[in-house]
This record gives sequence, structure tokens and C-alpha cells, in this order.
Amino acid sequence: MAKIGVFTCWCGENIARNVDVEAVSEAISKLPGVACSMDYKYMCSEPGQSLIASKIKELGLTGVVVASCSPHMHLNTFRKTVELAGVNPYLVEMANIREQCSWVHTDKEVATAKAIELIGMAVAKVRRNAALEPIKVPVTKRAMVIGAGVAGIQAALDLAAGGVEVILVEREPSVGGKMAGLSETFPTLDCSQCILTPRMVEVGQHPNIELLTYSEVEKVDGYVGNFKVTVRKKARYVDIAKCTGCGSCWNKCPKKVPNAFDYGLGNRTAIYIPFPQAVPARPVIDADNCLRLQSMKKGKELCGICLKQCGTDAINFHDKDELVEYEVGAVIVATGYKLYQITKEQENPKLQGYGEYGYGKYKDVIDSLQFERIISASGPTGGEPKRPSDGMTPKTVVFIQCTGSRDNAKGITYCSKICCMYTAKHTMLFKHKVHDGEAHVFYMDIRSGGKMYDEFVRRAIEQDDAQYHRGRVSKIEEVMVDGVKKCRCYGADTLTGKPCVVDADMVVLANAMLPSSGVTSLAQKLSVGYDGYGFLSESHPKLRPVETNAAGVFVCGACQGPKDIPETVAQATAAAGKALIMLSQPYLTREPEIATVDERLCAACGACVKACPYNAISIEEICDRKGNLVKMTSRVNPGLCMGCGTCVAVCPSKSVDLIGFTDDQVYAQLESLLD
Amino acid sequence: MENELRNAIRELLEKQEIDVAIGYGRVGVDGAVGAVFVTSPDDVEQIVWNDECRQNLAVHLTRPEVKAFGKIGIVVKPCDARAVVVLANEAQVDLDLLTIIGVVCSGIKRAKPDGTTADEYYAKCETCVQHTPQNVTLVVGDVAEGEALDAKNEQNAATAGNNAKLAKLRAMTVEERFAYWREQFSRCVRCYACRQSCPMCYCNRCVADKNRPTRIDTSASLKGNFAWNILRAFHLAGRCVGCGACASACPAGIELDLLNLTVSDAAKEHFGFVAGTEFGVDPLIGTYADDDKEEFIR
Amino acid sequence: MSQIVTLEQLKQTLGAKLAAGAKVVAPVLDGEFASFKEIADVEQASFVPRICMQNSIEEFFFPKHETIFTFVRQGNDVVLNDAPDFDVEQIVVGARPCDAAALPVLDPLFAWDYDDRFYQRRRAKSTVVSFACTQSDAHCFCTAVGGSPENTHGADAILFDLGDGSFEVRAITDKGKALFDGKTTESDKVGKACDAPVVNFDVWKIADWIRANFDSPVWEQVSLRCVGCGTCAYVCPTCHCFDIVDEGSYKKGKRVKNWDSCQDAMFTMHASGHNPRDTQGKRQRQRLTHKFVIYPDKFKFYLCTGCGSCSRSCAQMFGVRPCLEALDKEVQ
Amino acid sequence: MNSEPKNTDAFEPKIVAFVCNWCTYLGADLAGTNRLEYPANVRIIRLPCTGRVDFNLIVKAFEIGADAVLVSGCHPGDCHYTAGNFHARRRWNLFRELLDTVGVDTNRVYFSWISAAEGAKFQSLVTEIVEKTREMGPYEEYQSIVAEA
Amino acid sequence: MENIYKPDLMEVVKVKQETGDVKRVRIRFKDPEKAKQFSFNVGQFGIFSVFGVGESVFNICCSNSHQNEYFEFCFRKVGRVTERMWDVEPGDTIGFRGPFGNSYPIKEWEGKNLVFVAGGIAMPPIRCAIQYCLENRDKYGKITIVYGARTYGDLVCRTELDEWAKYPNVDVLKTVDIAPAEEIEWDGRVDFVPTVLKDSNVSGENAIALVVGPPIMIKLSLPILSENGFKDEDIFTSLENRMKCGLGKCGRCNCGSVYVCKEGPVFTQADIKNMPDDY
Repeated sequence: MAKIGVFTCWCGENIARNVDVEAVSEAISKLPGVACSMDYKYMCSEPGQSLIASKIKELGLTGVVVASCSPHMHLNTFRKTVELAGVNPYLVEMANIREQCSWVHTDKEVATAKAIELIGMAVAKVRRNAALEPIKVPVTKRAMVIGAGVAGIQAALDLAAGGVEVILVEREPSVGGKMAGLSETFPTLDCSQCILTPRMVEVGQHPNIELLTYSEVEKVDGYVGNFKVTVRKKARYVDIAKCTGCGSCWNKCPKKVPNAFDYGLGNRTAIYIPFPQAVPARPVIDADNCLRLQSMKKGKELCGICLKQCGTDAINFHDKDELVEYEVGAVIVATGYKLYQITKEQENPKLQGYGEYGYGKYKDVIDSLQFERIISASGPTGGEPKRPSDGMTPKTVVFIQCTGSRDNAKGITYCSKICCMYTAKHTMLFKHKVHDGEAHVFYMDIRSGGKMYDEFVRRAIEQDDAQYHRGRVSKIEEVMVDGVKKCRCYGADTLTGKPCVVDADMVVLANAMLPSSGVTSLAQKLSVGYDGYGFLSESHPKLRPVETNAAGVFVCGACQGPKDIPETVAQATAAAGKALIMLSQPYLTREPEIATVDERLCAACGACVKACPYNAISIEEICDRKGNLVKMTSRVNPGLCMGCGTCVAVCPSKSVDLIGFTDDQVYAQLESLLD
Repeated sequence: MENELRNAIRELLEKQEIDVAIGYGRVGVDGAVGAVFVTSPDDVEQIVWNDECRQNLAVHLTRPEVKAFGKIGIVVKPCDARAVVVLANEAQVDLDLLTIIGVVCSGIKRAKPDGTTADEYYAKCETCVQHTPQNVTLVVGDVAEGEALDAKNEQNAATAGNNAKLAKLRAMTVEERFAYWREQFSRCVRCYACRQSCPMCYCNRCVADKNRPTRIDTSASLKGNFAWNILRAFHLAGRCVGCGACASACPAGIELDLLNLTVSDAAKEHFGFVAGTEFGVDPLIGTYADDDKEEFIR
Repeated sequence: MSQIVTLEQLKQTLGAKLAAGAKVVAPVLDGEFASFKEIADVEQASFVPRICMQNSIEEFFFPKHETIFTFVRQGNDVVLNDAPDFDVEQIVVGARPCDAAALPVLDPLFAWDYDDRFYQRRRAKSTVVSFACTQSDAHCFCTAVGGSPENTHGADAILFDLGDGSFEVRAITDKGKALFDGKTTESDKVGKACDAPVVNFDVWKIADWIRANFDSPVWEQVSLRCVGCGTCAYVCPTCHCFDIVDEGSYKKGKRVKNWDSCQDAMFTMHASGHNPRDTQGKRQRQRLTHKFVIYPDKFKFYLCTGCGSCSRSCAQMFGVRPCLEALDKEVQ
Repeated sequence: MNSEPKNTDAFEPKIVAFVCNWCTYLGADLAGTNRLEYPANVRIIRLPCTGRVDFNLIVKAFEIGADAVLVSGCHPGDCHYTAGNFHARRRWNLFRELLDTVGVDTNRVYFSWISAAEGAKFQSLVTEIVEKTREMGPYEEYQSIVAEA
Repeated sequence: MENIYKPDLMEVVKVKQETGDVKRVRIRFKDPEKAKQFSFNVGQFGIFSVFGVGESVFNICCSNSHQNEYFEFCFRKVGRVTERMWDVEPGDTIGFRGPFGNSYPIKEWEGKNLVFVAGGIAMPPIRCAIQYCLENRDKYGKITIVYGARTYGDLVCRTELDEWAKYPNVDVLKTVDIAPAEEIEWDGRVDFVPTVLKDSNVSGENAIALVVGPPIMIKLSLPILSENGFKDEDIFTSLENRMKCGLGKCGRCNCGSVYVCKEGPVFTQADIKNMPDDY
């Protein structure tokens, strides 16, 4: 029955020391179906592989078992060996008699007996193996990048430069992301917008890039190489083809609301561009605040000033959301981050907030991104450091690091990675503008690993005289001192062991970084994993840092974990590179060890559809030649299935099986253990 | 109430809202109650309702012979109604073609081995706290009476009927339990009557009939019988509604309802899951929660 | 003059057989369920004539599963070992007349051109002692197929319950005589069975109707409530369809003969997926045809003794008698 | 059947382990790489994911004479396939109850999360399982139903 | 007493893959005594088994001229047993029970013209008769073989067809439903079997027809044969009911009162008309 060749490796002394390889080989040769049983010093070596190949040719072997190390080590090696000798690569099984036998059992008799059983199991399994061909999936040579912050911009430009069409989706009215709102960047203190703006313009103009701002991903169908992504283009009420971006509308708009781009520190109008360098430099009407749109709901037509102002007839109050489907081969997720809002009410029940800092209650307690705007030349104060409550130039500013980060008790467990650096930057920027000011920093540790980073922090301390206190602030109170409102920070300096109370004019909190809102629902649409905080999971932390477990979906930037701009850009380029590699293939090959449904017997109950982590299974109709419905069935999409086998276990009628790990194969392995 | 039921069915047939009504009638030896399939309003007098209406008629809904009728009206007891919900949730019945006629049930008397009616309710009825059918198209009978029975049973549900048997079983040592089921399963003849009378056993081919590989030995030996009965119990995890059709069909008198109850109980205890209470619910197996119990995992 | 055996004497007789290494099968009561079981001690048995039994005596002649042979694979070779022969004496006591009557019905089948030694060895080694019926119920219809409450067909001896702790023994065969030889006393009491159950259909006519109405829609109609559970076949004293399967591993295992039921959809399923009997109507038709047409054509017996076990145990209140009655309406 | 009481000193338990390819299998490999010795009684069946392990495999393991069964995979959140182990965990909850009900000793069925980094955990768990099973003795109860014709 | 369910041990002598999923296996008795005593008639079937997997029923597909040396059967890989049977290699041991059933009344056909009509995997049940008749060529009149399959790759005994055509007075009409790829040299028809049969114009005069194949092929072929003058008694077929024991005991193969395993598998069209449609 079948002709199986078994090749047992000595691995030098690694296996042979504790396993009597010759005895094993002899015992295995007696198993039914074993046509030859050989042993050799190093099976993975060139002569070892030649031995296998020659036996295949000599005996016409129908299956091969290599008893040596872990399949994680050499399964691919031996698959190639047999393939070159004319046997299907999936007709090889390995028996792991090194890692799981000779290295862990020192009693030679026991280890030898175990090795024989392990090989017997592999022989039993390989007898049930089927010849398989890799699955070929066609590829759509177009990519989608979700999020147009610095990561998305970088990835899109790299892909476009590689000749791939890119759909760049951004939910805000402009590209640019968080970086567009930053003042200067560490450790060089060069202007953030000066670096970014040219890239933003390039994205807007690149012939290979289709820019979809004010748009969100609604639905994702399909699979690697063949995604169908439906994008919701939100109603902008401004026809950006007609609009020239002249500004007469937003200059005349009577309705003023806080500008989210300035984190509420400045105002904008209801029809607005978020910031002057926006790309596209076309306004959008904020429907919630527009007097006209609000009145239309009540059947009236108030205001309409912008309509009158517009010389190109670009305003359309009857604009509606539009759903557009795009076919893309790869998706890069670059949705970035948000700051942890530390007020007491938290969405995540594990987080308790930091009510004791009075954030949201005391106007002069702000977060780091707000400080960026205050200190930015294009910010609401024109770059003049003024505190929000009364516009006074703060003389004493307290910076509190690790607000929320590294707090197992009630905050977030991880380090947000960039706060040490930007706080040092903040102290410098502050001192550069307020020469007689005092910058106090409360910190837990200073983490400044990186090129020129530690030097940068030392500069803040040594040259710009920032006062670093190693300790936490337990509470902030608003007090009046000599008629001036102060934020009294009750801190401690653990180095001196003394309490340290500072009356600050302003407090800047280095709030922890969280993935931006909505990322988990996006991740679910894409079948990408995420951690307890919503950071997307890469496929392997070291070896596959930008891939995800959803084939064809890549991640970069802060949506994957806290990181600074250089790292973000590097990762974005990496993601684009990986996507380019994928899209450069004429078709994708995928492992054929996937689930398969016996469609004749499937009752289409849908349990597998619910269980599949990859949405790879769908309910389909089976029709006869005339098109009449015969029955319903589940069907596995070979382009999506990753071969986990969860569907096999949940199938009530065992109508699904996992090729390569079928019940038949597992049963054969088990039965081989019967004495 | 029987008349109320007949009238309801007559009306449905007359208005052609249904092509067939599956109900209970005196069809067996000596007028024993079994399923009748009434297609004409003139025949509704065949339909009866009493405490001998044992069968779970939902078992017929997935049979091709029955589906061929078209629009079906089915008489269901409250426990059977839950079976219809599970079938709908598993896409086995088309609710558009189904009129679910729920009857308020005050308990069903079990059959003696010779097929006659015992003067005793089924054990499942003693713990039943749902005498009024839920998720049905229409309800026949006195809902208030049903609710009164619910309230009455709620008081002793924990210590009566199958729950009492279950408690007894749990009080045994693990060896005693093994011996208990060993004796029970030794009687199994592998006729698969349990499967055939179960509404949830609609698989196109049962695992027991699949032979690549043979997952369950076909012989009525202890090995095969053990595998069959426990794999079937697991097959019903999160699906069994506790109607007891399997136990009443078993010619060997194996306490299959008790076996299934242990799994349903676990589903309820660990996951708060009760099968067939709601349309549109995802299956218990095939979904998960982040905080599923795991203290037994090393 | 009749021969009488008291309950005690009966127990002693069987006890002696047990002590001599014989297998004794007798009705055993477990709660309200009575079934035929092999007993280790006469006290386990219940010597009361009953018509409602959970099983028939058939399984002691044709077990529900039986090993045909075992095999061991040795390299490319295979070694087969015959299952051991049944070689102990077996006494089946307390059979219903309709149980015992099934044996002569089955005999010609298991001897048809090929002798099934498994059945025949057990048959040769067994003595069947039946109880004349003391009651009948609405399921009984032995009279329709040539039986009666005191039918001795297939029995080696029949016992009539005298209601006073003793039985009148009527030995039918030498085996029966031998069993009770010297164990009985003479008496003038004569046992009497209950009245024969009344049936108002004619199986002969129905069989003719079946012969002529293979394609009748009536089959689907009458069997609509049947869910194909097959209980009828498993409790039937005459149903004998079986399956042959291999069990065990690739290296060693056995081939077994298992009871099967024509009510199972898989029964006639071809490997190609084609199934000539794809509905319950067709499967019920086969069952009835086999019992009342095919078998009599071949072996001159109805494959039914009218015991009523099928309808008694049917959860859907179906079975042979209800089916015959429904067909009788078509005959009329 | 062997009616003589077995010599428990000589009893070597047969343990079947169904492990996932990405965590526990690699954990077992790591135990090897680190030369962490443990008893040789475990026979590992490598599957892609614990999500693949259905109840019938556990039953089959006992049928072929396993004295104990281990099912082990990635820690929650670490599943190579995102959620296979969560699905597995839900089923295990129910397996256990059912096995307990029918009198299969749940001390003979182990579930664990062992990551690719936890070679030592694999070593200690296997050692513990073998020792405990050795104490409990061969699973004669289940074998008796398998042996019965 | 003999154990009628126990098979004889057979050694696999030769395995030939006929199509993508059909193999032909030649076997011989391991016990030389049994080989000497063995005989069968063309048209009979056997029950073949892979130990540990199970039994399957196949026709003996060769003539009985070498019955004491070897015989052959053909199978298609469709189920548990056949999937494992697929793996057998020369030297392996399999089980055999038989021969069972009736056979073609091939002696009675002497002197007559013969028409063999087969479709797909149904070639093997006819092959035995063809082989027999060709081996005894002078005893039979004109032989017409109409054989078709869905595709070129599904033709069983493809090379043999050409060998048969070389015999005197033998017409081999082969056809496929789907035209073969261009690189395949195909000298047969692209049509359905009944059409080819109709075009062949075979006469029922002093002739016997043997028709085996899928139900639809048989259904369409029968009226053509009738039109051409074949009487029902002269049209033979071989039924393939599901069987287990082959001994008339297991109760599976009944077709009305006919036990196909004992009274079949060979029936004339006249027999079949008297049997209920239960196959």
C-alpha cells in the first residue's frame, strides 16, 4: 500500500547521541507501506538530499518522511528536495526527533522507542497526504492607503513612485494628520509644516494618487489581491472641482465654532478649511453648525451667505454622502493616533482617567498637542505663548510626563515613547520664547534612545535650564496667588525625597498615545487583529513588522503602536515596499493547506461563516445546469482562507475539512499509536 | 382550546396562508396521538390538542417531503417553538413560508413502554417555566394559565424533574457516573432514532454515516456507543432546546435528555446562552467572548 | 393430563443450566422496561408472560453486532483469524410466541445457498421456551399472519402460566422435552392462552395491493409522519438486514456484521450519491414489501409475526399495523 | 483483557497532545533547543491552531488508549489566526462539562496556553501531567469500553 | 462450517491506471489450492476488500480464460474503500469473496451478432464479455462495440479499444461528449452514445445487445435498439444495486422480489420490465 520512503537523520551527534538511529531505521522498515528506510549523518546536507532524491527515482516513492529536526526548521527544505525529484512537495512529512525527542530525553532506550512512534505517526499521516498545488490568486495592481497623515502620505508617495495607482483615503477635510499641527520637531527643531507641506502638495498632484478627503472606509469585501473597498465620501457641500479656494465664503461665514485642528483653542467658521496649507485647499461645510443646513431641516432657508459669495457656483446645500467601490490589491492602514483624554469619564472601563489634574476643568491645564498649537507660528496665538484662560504669557510652566502612560493601576500599561522627547522640545521652545520663564518637568524616567536624542534632552536641561523633577504630580489645584490665577502642582522629587510644589501659570500634560478612534471597527472590516487598546497587530513583531494576519493588509505609523515621525516614515516606506513586492507579482501564490467544504453534504447552517476569523467563508447557491437552485452551501474563498481550521471544529456535520490536517490524517496518526 | 386551534388552522387554510398544517391527530394504534398533515379546511377536525401531544413536530420542517408542501403551518408547544427558532437561526427553514402556531401547554404526559399514556408528566415538564410559546406567529390557549404554571414551576424547578436527576448525577463520583452511563450506553442499538426524531439533526449526512474517516464506530459496541452518544450531545451544544424527542424515541430508554441537559446547563451557566429564545442569534459554537471562562486552562 | 412445572422448579432447572455453563436468556425487568437479557442468576429474571418487550429474542441468534474475523497486517501480508464459534448451550426462556415464531421464518434465509454459520450455530445450540400469551393489546396482530397467543412455531417448549406460581409445560421438540425431562409433575390443570387479537384486515389482499401499487402516491401519504428512525426494525424479531464494516486501524482490526435498517437513508445510497430510495415513503414501501411480498415469494413466510413491537415503540405512533390498516383502506 | 493488576511501577502513561503550530509546538521546540528534559510519554499532533481541535479528536485519543490528553495553543490575543484559540476555549468549557458528566475524569484532560517562548512551561506541564497520570494509573475504564466487543 | 463472510487473501499482481480516477487491478489467490479450484463465469461480480477499510462490490472485468492464474477488476475512486484501494501496489494483499451472481448466457449467444453499448465507468462489466467473445471470435457473428465517456480522459480501456478493432468483423465506435484538446489525436466521434448507436444502424436480427451505463444513456439507448428490431429478451444489462453480503442475506439489494446479488446482476430488458423501479 503506497511506497513510502523514510529518511532518518543523525544530525551529527545531535540525534544519534540519544536515539539509536540504526535501530529506528530498522524498525521503521518493517512498517506496512514503507518501501525504504534509510539513515544518514546529515539529511539536510547536499548528499542527504541527494539520497532522498535518488531513492524517489529508484523506487518510485509515493510519499516521503524525513525524521530529523522540527518542521519549522527544514520542512521547506525537504519539500523542495522532493519536488526537484518529481514528487509533490506536500507528500512530505517530518517527524521531529531532535527538538522533541533526542534533545529532551537522555535515556537512549526511551528516546529510541519514542522516535519510532513519532516516525510511525508521520508514516501514517503521509499515507493520507494528497498532492497539492499552490493556489494562484490574481492581483489588482492598485493600492489603498487609509489615513493621510505623514505615514499615509509617505506610503502613498512611495507606492505611486513605484508605478502603482493609489487611493488615499482621509476622513478629515485635508491631508496632513497630526504632524500638520505640530510646531517644530525633535531633535532638529526644524519646522514641522516646512517638512510636510511639500509632501502634502505632492500627494494632491501626483497622477498616480487619487485623493479622497473627508471620506471613510465603509465596507471591505474580497481578499488579498482582490479587495473591494467601499468608501463613503461624506457630503462636503462644496464642489471641489468648481471651487477655486478663494476664501470669500469662509471669510464671510457668520457662524464661528471652535477649531478642532487647534484642539479647541481657536475658532473657525462653519464653512472652513482646517488650516491654511490644507490639501486640497477647498473648504467643507460643517453641517452640524451651518445655519443654512440646520434651517433646511426645519424647512426654512436661512443665511446662505457663502452661496451668495461664491463666484463659481461651487456651493451645493443638497450634497449627499456618496458610496464608491474601489478594487484594490493591497491596503495600507495608517490611521495614526489620538491623545488619551484623561477626564474622568472613560469609554474603556479599564481606564479611570486623571480627574485630579483638572484637565478640562482648569483652562490652563492643557495637553501636549494643544501646546504644540500654542507654540506654533501658524497657531491660534500666532506662535506667541499665551495661556488659554486669560491670554497671559505664562512665566512658569509645568510639564507632566507619563500622564496615563506606564500606569498599571489606572492608566495605560505601555510607554508612549515620544513624550520624553517632545517634552524636552516643549521646554526648549518655551524658553526660547519666554527667556525668563521657568520650565518644570515632572518625569518618571527619561527615555531618549535614538540618534541625537539624549543629546537633545541634555541640551534642554543644561543649556535651556529646564528643571527636571523625578516624581509624579499627585494633584493640581487652581489657586489665586497675588491676584493671579495659578495651577498649583503638588509634586514630589524622589531624588531629593522632598515634596515639590510648583505654582504654574500653565500645565502641559504629556498624555498617553492611543490609536485614533474608530480604528477597531476598521480593523474588523479588514479582519486585522488588534490589542486591548486598539493598536493593530503586526504579523510578527520582528520578522513581519508591517504585515498583518490579514493577507494583503499592511500597517504603518502610530496605528500599530506609539512611535515618532522618523520611525513612522520608515515603517510607511517599509509597508509601501511590501505592498509593491506583492503587487509586482503576476499572481499571488498561497499555501494550499486550507479549508474545503464538501458542498454536497453541507447544510449551510452558517456556523463556519460566523467562526471564520478571515470572513473567508460565505453561503452560496448551487444550481443545476438549468439554473434552478439545488441547495445552499458554504464555500471557502481560497484567496482568503489562512488555514486555521476553526471552521472544521465548529461544523456540526463535519462537512468541512482542513487540507493537510484532515480528520482522516489526524485519525491515522492517532491510530498508529495503537499498540 | 382544541376548537380554538382547529378554527385557527381552518382559517389559515381557507385564506391559503398555508398549504399544509402539521398538527397532532389520533393516528396511531388505539387513537394514539401523532403527527397529521392537514391540507384541506374540511379535515381540520382531525387535529387534536391534549396532554398526549408528545412529538416535536419541528422535526418535519427540514424533511424534503414536507418542504415540498410549500407554505407550512406548524403546531408547536413552547419547547418545540424554540426548536423552530434554532432552525431559523441556522437557515434551515424559511420563515416567510412558515406560520408558527403556538399552543399554551400545561405539560405533556409521558408514554409507557407499550405506547399507552402514563399518568405522569414528562420530567422536563416538571421543570418547565415556559408554558406559553414565544416567537410564534400566533398563540392559541390561555396565556394567563400558562404564566401561572410558569410561576408555580419556578419555585421547584431546581429540585424537580430532570434537574433533580442531574443533581443526583452530579453528586456521584466520577467513576460512578462512568458506570452509570456505561450501563445506559450498553443498551444502545445504534438505531439512530434519537437523531431521526431530533429537529436539530438535519445534517445531510450524519457524522455517524461518514466514513472518511470513521469517526464513530458503527457497531453497537460500547466504544461506538460511547462515541456516538457523547459526540451527539456535543453536536447539540447550544442547539438543543430540551424537547426530549430523542429520549422518547429511544427504544432502549437511554436518558438522552439528561445528557443533553448537562451541555445546555453548561452553556447557560458559562455563557448565559439558551438555545432558541430569540431569532437572529449567532450560534454558541462559532462565536466567542473575550472573557469566556478559562480558569481551568493552564 | 398435563405436565406442570412450578416457578421454583423452573428456576432450579435454569439455575442448573447456568451452573453447567449454559447461557440463559430471560425477561429482565428494569423499572417499567422489560427486555430479554442474558442472566447470571435466575433471580434476575422475571417469569411473567409479557407482550411489551424492549427487544426480541432475535439478538441472541443474530446479535446486533458480531465479529466475522480479525486481521493483522504484517508487512505486505495479512493474517486473518476466524471469530470463535458459538459453542455453549443457550436457553432462551420466556419468549413471546411471536418471538419464537420468527426463528423458523429466518432459518431459510440464513441457509439460502450459503449457510451463515454464525446464525446456525446459535440456532443449533439453543433451546427456546416460550410463554403463551395471557393478554393481547391493540398492537398485537399475530392472527393476521398465521400466529396466535399459543403459537408453538419456533418454540421447543411452551409454558402456560397457571396463575398459581406454576406453568403447564408443553414440550414441542426433543430439545424442549430434554430440558424439562424429570422436572415436571403431572396434573389435571390445563393452561389457556388469552383470546386471539382481533384484526379486521386481510394481509393477503394487502400484499396483492402492494404488488400492484409500487408507484402509488399512497406510500408517501401514509408514511408522512414517519421520521425514519428505524426503531421498528431494531425491535422487530424478524428484521435481519445487516451491514458489513471494518473497524480498527490500518495495522489490525476486525470485520463486523452490524444490524442495519432499511429506514436509514444511507441504506441504499450508492457511492455515486444516487439513492433509489430517497424518500421515507419509498423506504416504508420497501419495509412493507419485504415483509409481505418479497419474503413470502422467496421463503413462503411473511417476514412478520404480528408481535406489534414496532408500533408499541414508535414515537411517531406508526409501525406495521397502522401502516397495514392504512393500506387496507386503499384495498377497500 | 488483562485481569491481573498492572504493575504501576512499570506503567508508562500514553499522553496525546494536540498543539498549535505557532505557539505550543514552537514552545516544545524551544524546550528542545534549551535541552529541558521531560518524560518521553507525550505524542504531539501538530495542527495549525487549537481552533482546529474538535471534541471528536479528544474522544478518538481516548479510544486509541491515551491515558491523558493535552490540548495547548497560543495565549489569548496571541493566536496566529487572531481568534482560533478563543473559539477553542469556548468549546473546551463545554467539552469539560460533558466529559465530567459522562464520567470521563477531567484530570485526564488538560488545556493550556503555552507560547513559543515558554519552553520551560512546556517542560514543567508535561512533567506534571505525566506524573499525575502515572499516579492515577492507566485509564482502564475507558479501555474497558474500547475492549468490549 | 465455513465462514461465508471471510474473504480469500489475494495478491495484487498488476495495477493499471485507466483514467484519472479509474484503476484496473489484476489479482491472484495467495493459496495455490484455491487458485486451482477457482472458476467464474463472465458477468459475475466479486466483493473486494482492503483490510481495515472495508468491502466493495465490483464486476470481474476479464474473461475467464486465465481464471486459475489471475483475474481482474476495475474501480473508480469515489468512496472510502476505493480511495484506499487506489493505493494498492503489486505485492499487496487484498481480500476477495466470490464469484457471486448470475452471468451472461454467453454460450447461448454463439452464432449471433453482438452489440455492446457502454458508457463511462460501465466499460468493465462489459469488458469481460467482449474479451471472451474475441477470444472465441469464430463462434460469434459481427461484433459492434459502442463506447463513450464524458471526456477523452474518462475513457476506460482506451488502448484496448484499438486492439479490439483489429479483430475481424469488429466495429469499435468510440465517442466522447466533450471534444478533446487539439493536441490529442482523436479518431472517434464527439457525440452522445445513443446518437452513435442510432447512426450505427445495428440490426436486431439474430443479435444480442448488452447495454451498461448511466441511467440516462440506457434510457435513450433502449428505444433505438427496439426500433432496430431487438427484442426485450435479447437486450441484456448488468444492474449495480448497493450490496453488502453478496449472499442474499443482508437485505439491501432487493428490487421487488429479486435479490440482485443472487438473481442478478445480469437481467434482460424483459426481466427489468417486470421489476419495480427500485435501482
